[in-house]
Amino acid sequence: MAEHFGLKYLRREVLPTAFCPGCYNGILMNALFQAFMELGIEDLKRFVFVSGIGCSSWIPSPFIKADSLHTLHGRAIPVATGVKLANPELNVIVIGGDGDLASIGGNHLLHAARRNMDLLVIMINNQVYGMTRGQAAPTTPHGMITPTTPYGNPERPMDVASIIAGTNANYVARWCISQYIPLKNSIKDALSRYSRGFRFLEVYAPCVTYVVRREGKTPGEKLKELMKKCVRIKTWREMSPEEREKHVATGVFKAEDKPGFIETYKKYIAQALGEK
Amino acid sequence: MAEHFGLKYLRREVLPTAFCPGCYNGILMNALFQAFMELGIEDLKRFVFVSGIGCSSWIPSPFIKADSLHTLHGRAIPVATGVKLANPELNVIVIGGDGDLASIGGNHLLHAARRNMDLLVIMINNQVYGMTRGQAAPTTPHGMITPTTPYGNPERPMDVASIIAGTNANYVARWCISQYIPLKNSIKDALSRYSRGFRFLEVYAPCVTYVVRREGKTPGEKLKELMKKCVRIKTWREMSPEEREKHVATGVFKAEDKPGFIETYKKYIAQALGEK
Amino acid sequence: MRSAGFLGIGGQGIVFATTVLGGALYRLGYYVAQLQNYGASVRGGAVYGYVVFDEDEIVNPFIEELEVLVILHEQGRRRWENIVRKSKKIIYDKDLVKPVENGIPMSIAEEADKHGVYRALNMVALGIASRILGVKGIDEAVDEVLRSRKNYELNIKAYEIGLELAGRARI
Amino acid sequence: MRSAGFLGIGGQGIVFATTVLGGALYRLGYYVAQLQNYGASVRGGAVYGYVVFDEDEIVNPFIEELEVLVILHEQGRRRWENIVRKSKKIIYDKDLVKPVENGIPMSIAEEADKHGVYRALNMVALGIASRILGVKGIDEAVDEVLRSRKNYELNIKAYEIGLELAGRARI
Amino acid sequence: MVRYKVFINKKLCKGCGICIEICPRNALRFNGINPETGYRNPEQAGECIGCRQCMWYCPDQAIVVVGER
Amino acid sequence: MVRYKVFINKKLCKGCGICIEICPRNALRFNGINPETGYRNPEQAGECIGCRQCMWYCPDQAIVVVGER
Amino acid sequence: MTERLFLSGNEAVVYGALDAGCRFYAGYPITPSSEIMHLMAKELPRVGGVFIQAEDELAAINMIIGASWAGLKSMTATSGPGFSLMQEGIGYAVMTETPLVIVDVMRAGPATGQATKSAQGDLMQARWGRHGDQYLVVIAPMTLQEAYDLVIEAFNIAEAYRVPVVFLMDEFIGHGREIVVRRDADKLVERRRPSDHEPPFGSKDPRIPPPMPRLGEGYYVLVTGSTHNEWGYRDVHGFETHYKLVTRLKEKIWGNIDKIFKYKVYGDPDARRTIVCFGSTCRPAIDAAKRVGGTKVLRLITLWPLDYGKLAEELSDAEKVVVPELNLGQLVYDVAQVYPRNKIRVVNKVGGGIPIYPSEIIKALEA
Amino acid sequence: MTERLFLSGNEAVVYGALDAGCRFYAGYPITPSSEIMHLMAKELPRVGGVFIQAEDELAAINMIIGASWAGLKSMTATSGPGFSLMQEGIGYAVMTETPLVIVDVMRAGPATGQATKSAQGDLMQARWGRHGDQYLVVIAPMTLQEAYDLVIEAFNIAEAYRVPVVFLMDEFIGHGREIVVRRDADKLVERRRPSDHEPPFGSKDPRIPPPMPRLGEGYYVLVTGSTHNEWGYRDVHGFETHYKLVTRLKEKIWGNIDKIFKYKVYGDPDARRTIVCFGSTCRPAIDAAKRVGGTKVLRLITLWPLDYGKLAEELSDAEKVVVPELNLGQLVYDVAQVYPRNKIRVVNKVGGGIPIYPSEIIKALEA
Ligand SMILES: Cc1ncc(C[n+]2csc(CCOP(=O)(O)OP(=O)(O)O)c2C)c(N)n1
Ligand SMILES: Cc1ncc(C[n+]2csc(CCOP(=O)(O)OP(=O)(O)O)c2C)c(N)n1
Ligand code: SF4
Ligand code: SF4
Ligand code: SF4
Ligand code: SF4
Ligand code: SF4
Ligand code: SF4
Ligand SMILES: [Mg+2]
Ligand SMILES: [Mg+2]
Repeated sequence: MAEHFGLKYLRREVLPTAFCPGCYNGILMNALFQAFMELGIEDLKRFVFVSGIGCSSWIPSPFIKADSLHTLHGRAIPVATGVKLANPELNVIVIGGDGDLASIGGNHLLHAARRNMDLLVIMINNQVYGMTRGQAAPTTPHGMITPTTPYGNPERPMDVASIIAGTNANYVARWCISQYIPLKNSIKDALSRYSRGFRFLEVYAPCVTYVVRREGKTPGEKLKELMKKCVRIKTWREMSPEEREKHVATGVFKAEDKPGFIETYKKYIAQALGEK
Repeated sequence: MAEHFGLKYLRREVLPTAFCPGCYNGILMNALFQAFMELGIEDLKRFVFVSGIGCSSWIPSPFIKADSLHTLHGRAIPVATGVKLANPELNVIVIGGDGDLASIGGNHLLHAARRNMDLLVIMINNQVYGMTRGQAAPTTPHGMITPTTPYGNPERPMDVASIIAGTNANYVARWCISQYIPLKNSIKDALSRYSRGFRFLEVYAPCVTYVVRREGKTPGEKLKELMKKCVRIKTWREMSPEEREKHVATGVFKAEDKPGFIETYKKYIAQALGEK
Repeated sequence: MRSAGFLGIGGQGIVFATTVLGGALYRLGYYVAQLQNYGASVRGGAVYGYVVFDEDEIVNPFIEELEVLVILHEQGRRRWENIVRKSKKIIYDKDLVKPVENGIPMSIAEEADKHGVYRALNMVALGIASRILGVKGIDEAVDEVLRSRKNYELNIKAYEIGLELAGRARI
Repeated sequence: MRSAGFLGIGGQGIVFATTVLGGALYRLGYYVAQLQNYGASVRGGAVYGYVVFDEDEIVNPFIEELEVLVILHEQGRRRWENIVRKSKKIIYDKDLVKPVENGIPMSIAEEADKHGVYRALNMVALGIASRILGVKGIDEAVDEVLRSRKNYELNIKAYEIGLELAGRARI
Repeated sequence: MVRYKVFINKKLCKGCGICIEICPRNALRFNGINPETGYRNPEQAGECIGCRQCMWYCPDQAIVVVGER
Repeated sequence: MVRYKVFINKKLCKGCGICIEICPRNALRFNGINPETGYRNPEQAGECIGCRQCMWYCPDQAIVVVGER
Repeated sequence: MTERLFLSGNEAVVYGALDAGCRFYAGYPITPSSEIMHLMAKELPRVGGVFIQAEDELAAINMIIGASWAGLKSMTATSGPGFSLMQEGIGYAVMTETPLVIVDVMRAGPATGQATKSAQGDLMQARWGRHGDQYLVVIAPMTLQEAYDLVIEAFNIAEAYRVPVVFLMDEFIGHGREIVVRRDADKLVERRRPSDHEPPFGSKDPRIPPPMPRLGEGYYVLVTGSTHNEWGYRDVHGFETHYKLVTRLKEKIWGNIDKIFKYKVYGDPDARRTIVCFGSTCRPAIDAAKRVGGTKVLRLITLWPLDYGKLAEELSDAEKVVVPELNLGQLVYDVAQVYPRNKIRVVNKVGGGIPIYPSEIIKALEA
Repeated sequence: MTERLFLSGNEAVVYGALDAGCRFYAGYPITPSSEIMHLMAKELPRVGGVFIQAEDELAAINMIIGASWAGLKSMTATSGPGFSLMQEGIGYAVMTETPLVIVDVMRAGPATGQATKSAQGDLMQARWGRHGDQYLVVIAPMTLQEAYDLVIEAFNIAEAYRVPVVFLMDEFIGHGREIVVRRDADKLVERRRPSDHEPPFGSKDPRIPPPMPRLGEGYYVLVTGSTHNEWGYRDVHGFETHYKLVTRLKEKIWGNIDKIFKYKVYGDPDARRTIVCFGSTCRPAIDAAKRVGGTKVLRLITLWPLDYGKLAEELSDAEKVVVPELNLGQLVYDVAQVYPRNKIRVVNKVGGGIPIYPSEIIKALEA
């Protein structure tokens, strides 16, 4: 029987994944694997995945068949930085949640982006802390009710992609999980055309258990809704403020190919120590 | 004999300050005190100053005659948040260094700004870690030599004011220490016209000991140089990239008067619990 | 000190069943202690929950044998073998659990499905446990607890099916 | 085991003087241990630095009395009173330090200013200490150390003034 | 003309229904509970145009769409 | 006409020289070392136009400029 | 007011805290403590208190420090990984004499370990997790009623001695449910405000905690984590200031050990076989003692400061001592201070959320 | 290569680390450890290593963890406040068996305390600062030569046992200068790579550390701080997996105590008066013993794991024991494990950067 293109990148013995039925994390996995496949990557021997703690952090660990470091909550980026600096030959990819990367790990995200550290970071914005049962995340919509915002979320969500685009990061994009093809292509870009410096992908994918089902929707219904709700940045910019509130701006926020941290660091050392 | 307008806001018994001769921190103090004076603030009984660790963090502690919390390195903002939430009647001002607020404390800065927390935060960008003897800070210019960047700083500096302006913060400005009058006026604004939500002032004031003197300049010479180097945002935007590198964009990045966190939080609770 | 508990996997509502039982006994004035063991429950894994109750204060709720134990899934049985071995009245779902020595096999899930209360399988299990425990006033107390929660109709129906199943089996 | 040290305040270069002395003794082949006590030195506060040296390994560099101690500032003296009390040959700046029992008053800062080496006051102090210690070859060793550092001309001049001052005082 | 067949990996499928809801042709439907996993699995029940939406959006790598001539 | 006098608080002054360098009129100059603090202090040595630059930019609150008629 | 409730331990702690007067909570979600946060989010606004979800645990601990200085009784709750992140902040609270209650609902570590499984592995960390010489108070409840009662006690100690109190629970207590009687607290301690010219960071008798100013009332208080004198002025050089401060901070706690240190004896008080234990593990221990008889159970309520004298006394004629712990051996270090190591039998178990059963303790008693 | 140098302790540590093969450093400035960072920034690129200044200590510790897995011997240095922030990361390194060296140049705490003043207040924290049951190695040099020699030893232990090693210095050692002989290391331990089918997180004999894969070489290694089996697969439910893992991690260290634990006796080995000490404090202790005679100095090099049996043996016929520490009493808890508390004399001093002098120890010896 024909085999799913993703299976060769997975540890079959631990499938199915531990995610809830319908959890969109699995769709991201498809897009990622399809990107690998289309780039002709046969196996992931030279890839290292680093993740923190949270549902999304379980994507690489243990499911993806590659070296993976499942680190502490919020600390994936520094660990990944250490890996990359110690062996710049490796492709280092961070996958994590909005809580992990933007709340407790926000400082590392900001500074890795500022340094233009040679990493690809994929952040699943599922609007909540999935693993700990749906508390508010920095991405939770204003007014939303969660276990920690029983009277409605008084905070405003963080536009993570925009903030990172405001740093020295090379490549920043946001896609909705419903935008499979552009998401997949963007991953390809971030691994090929833009293969150095800091690359950040925000993947908008509401938690099926703590957001979608709480809204009384099925994962499929929500996916179809998202196909309308998520629009390209340009379209979004042309909308009225009220319309904007109801939509998610997606697309590539920034695409540059400046030297990353490692090149710059090496350049300075070579200059000073007289090596060429 | 006539008395300096600042003295009434100071604890005389600990003067002169512990700063190096010529340290620009003292100029910020003048601007701050003049703002208080012009706002008719007689004493600082209802003010609470919160700072972290670093030279700039010593400004309030012990010099300013007010309640002050000299906290841990990087943690001034959460402590200030606790103070403000526990007693919203108090005026809570955070003063700290670029290392303190933007490096180790970067996450708190980001999230307090996102929450539009009702605080005024003044960050001294002196381009280095002054207190620990001049190591690179996130604001250190690219290529600069410091004890931790002996071959030149491979990182690019962080444009802190711009990043904070990209959040939900109400008021964001950057001034150079050489721009005394607009700096003072901006402090006044941040305490009067814009008295709620998150207000952020970046004060560009190179460390006299580890930046200015290392350049072979006196504090006075550097001040005069800064008067030329620091230009208004609009002027800066009109410059060529090379010219921009040589200048600092100053001015008000953002000035809004949205309800701050506290108002919003209370509103949601009142709505839910049926109080009006 | 008396006790009853449930073994199953994440998603079966074991903890809820335990909590309702505990709540009911509390309403009846007993001293009750409830404990459960689970993982990230939405995502599977063995789940175990039980209550101990008494007319006196409970010295120690950490016990190795239960008076009544309802097993809804093989994973639960496997992980808590020692509890299963030592417990007294054991009822297990004969389709989902391997045969248990001295245990009473029943078609719990199947019956639940048949009666359209599969989603409240845990309440069927609760009904069974309840009937076997035979505590005076328990049904009313359970009813009261369930009324304060979501899906009362479904749950109480499932509970009653459980009562009946246990009754039929005359345990 | 022999020893010499300096007391002063931040900005006077006490640590540097100590390090040069230590470095010179190291070059002469001694076992040397150097310790200092300071705050955030650019910003004032008492500073204390000393070296101990010997032909054998140094068991313990934490000592309470120094053979030679040069005091350049009252703040230093006050904070390290117990060291001052126990030390043997004490030279102090008579303008900047209150009279020290059994100490030898000298116009160190004034002389430094007079000779235009005020900025290298610490080297004057080093010269004094050096001369009193009277270790063979120390001047050459100090010279060597200073050559490897910034401001050699100024420093060596100041050092020599110190040597001379101490010589004049015939301590 | 190409004819498309949809294969469901019953070991991996968690019965979330996404594939069924997303299929532009309503080519899939549920097929009772899989006793091994306790989940309902979909099966092909109509004409498939090979758009691969179901495959992409199946979060459990449980779908393969194969075209045959 | 107003005449301006500049007062230096010698206890606070750290001799950084900012006031001297910043004064648009070169109205200030150094005045030897203050034995109490070890710092050189400035003094008024020329006409002052009362612009207050020295006062604002003195980091040690050591300057007061007073206008007299 | 007396109410008989069926609560989880996490819920009991919340009601205890509220009844103790807690009016500020900042925290970050973490299993198995999150329910404390959830209920606080709901209940605090109802009593005029304030709740905030922090961006991480570093923020949480520092927020409650700020709130405490602004005058509110403040609390946070967490579990191992978050507790580790809070250590620096807790040390600051010790140094600045900030009353706080920090609930640590212990789970199996190290690192992420098993997040939903009970353990008692943070005992030593609760005492020693911070740098420098610092002393605070550690208390552990054994039942869910105590989760309620003792958290009130924790607030009282925090306020009375101006010290952070670590409330050491475990997952069994946090997630277990039991009958809890909620009642008007006997006595709530309120922090003392300074009168004129009373220094906020010193007192002649080191055992008397200094009064605590409230921000915004004109005390012009200087709070600093640097070494400071009794008025809060920094002194980063002087030996005397430092030594006086740190010994006072120690003495403030250890000098009041007769008031702070609490333990209880169960079983046969004259027996020569003794079980020493803390937290939820005491319950199977008491059960075991009851079953086999001739056994005394020494149950520590206060885990720090620990009165080694009392412990020695209680164990003075013990012939055998059993120390059961849901960890690899931590309390045993205390027992070994006063009792020969080789006569101690340990029962260590951790992982999978499996408790120590009475049978295992009995086996050790009879070994 | 043998070089006789005049170095500060912070410099000696750097050269020791480089000679041990350290090729990665991440850190954040903090007094009194910053010079280690400065010199690393300069020297590492010269030997093909990598240096990075992290945004904070949380990042620093986690960066070196990543670098260690990528195959480089890695180190960081910090002082109290930074050390407190690193605790969670250190626990992760213990759990994932990541070789690291963490230098803690101790200063006077708690909190910010006195940043430039020496202390020995982080001893207990070095052992117990993290949540859960975790065991690592703690070593303390006494001279600056040892700052060089023992940091090499620290790397060797880290690599041999796949464990983070805390190198506990103090400001006196960090900022002091002394003659240091730099020489070719006798023996450098290099981590063992797994052969086919060798599990990276388990071994039959728990005392044998498992081999460590290097990232990027096709091992498909699963590193996790959650409970995991010998192949790295997470098991957040099972008792057996957890218990086996944590007891192995403990046994890996404590079961090799005969190889890891080191101490030295100075003075009169047969004397019945004994001084027990560690770190820089040993030097005045040895001096004191020399001056008064009839005194044995028991100087601990390894502070964790601590061989209580050996300690007991060495103190078995002691009539008096003196424990001098630059803190309020931490090592004394160890001595009290094996020697009656009431016969121990303590000399505690901290603050102002004032050392314990021989005279003070002599006073205690003769009291
Ligand atoms: C230091 C620390 N604090 C808190 C936790 C508990 N925790 C585990 S996962 C998580 C949040 C996960 O949310 P997110 O990163 O958004 O991932 P998701 O599950 O939503 O994919 C939290 C708070 C932890 N493990 N460590
Ligand atoms: C947790 C922690 N890490 C490091 C330090 C050491 N430290 C003290 S001040 C400082 C940097 C100060 O720089 P900045 O905040 O820019 O203030 P400045 O002195 O430049 O005004 C550092 C790293 C500390 N006190 N605590
Ligand atoms: S809780 Fe949400 S994010 Fe986590 S596995 Fe379930 S659906 Fe996915
Ligand atoms: S080191 Fe720099 S910032 Fe600090 S007091 Fe001196 S001049 Fe000011
Ligand atoms: S989308 Fe996949 S997992 Fe969901 S029902 Fe279809 S085949 Fe099953
Ligand atoms: S490939 Fe397209 S048409 Fe065919 S079943 Fe899948 S979604 Fe439907
Ligand atoms: S007020 Fe202006 S003119 Fe007068 S002295 Fe000051 S700077 Fe010069
Ligand atoms: S600016 Fe102020 S401190 Fe500087 S020299 Fe002038 S008066 Fe003195
Ligand atoms: Mg999330
Ligand atoms: Mg700075």
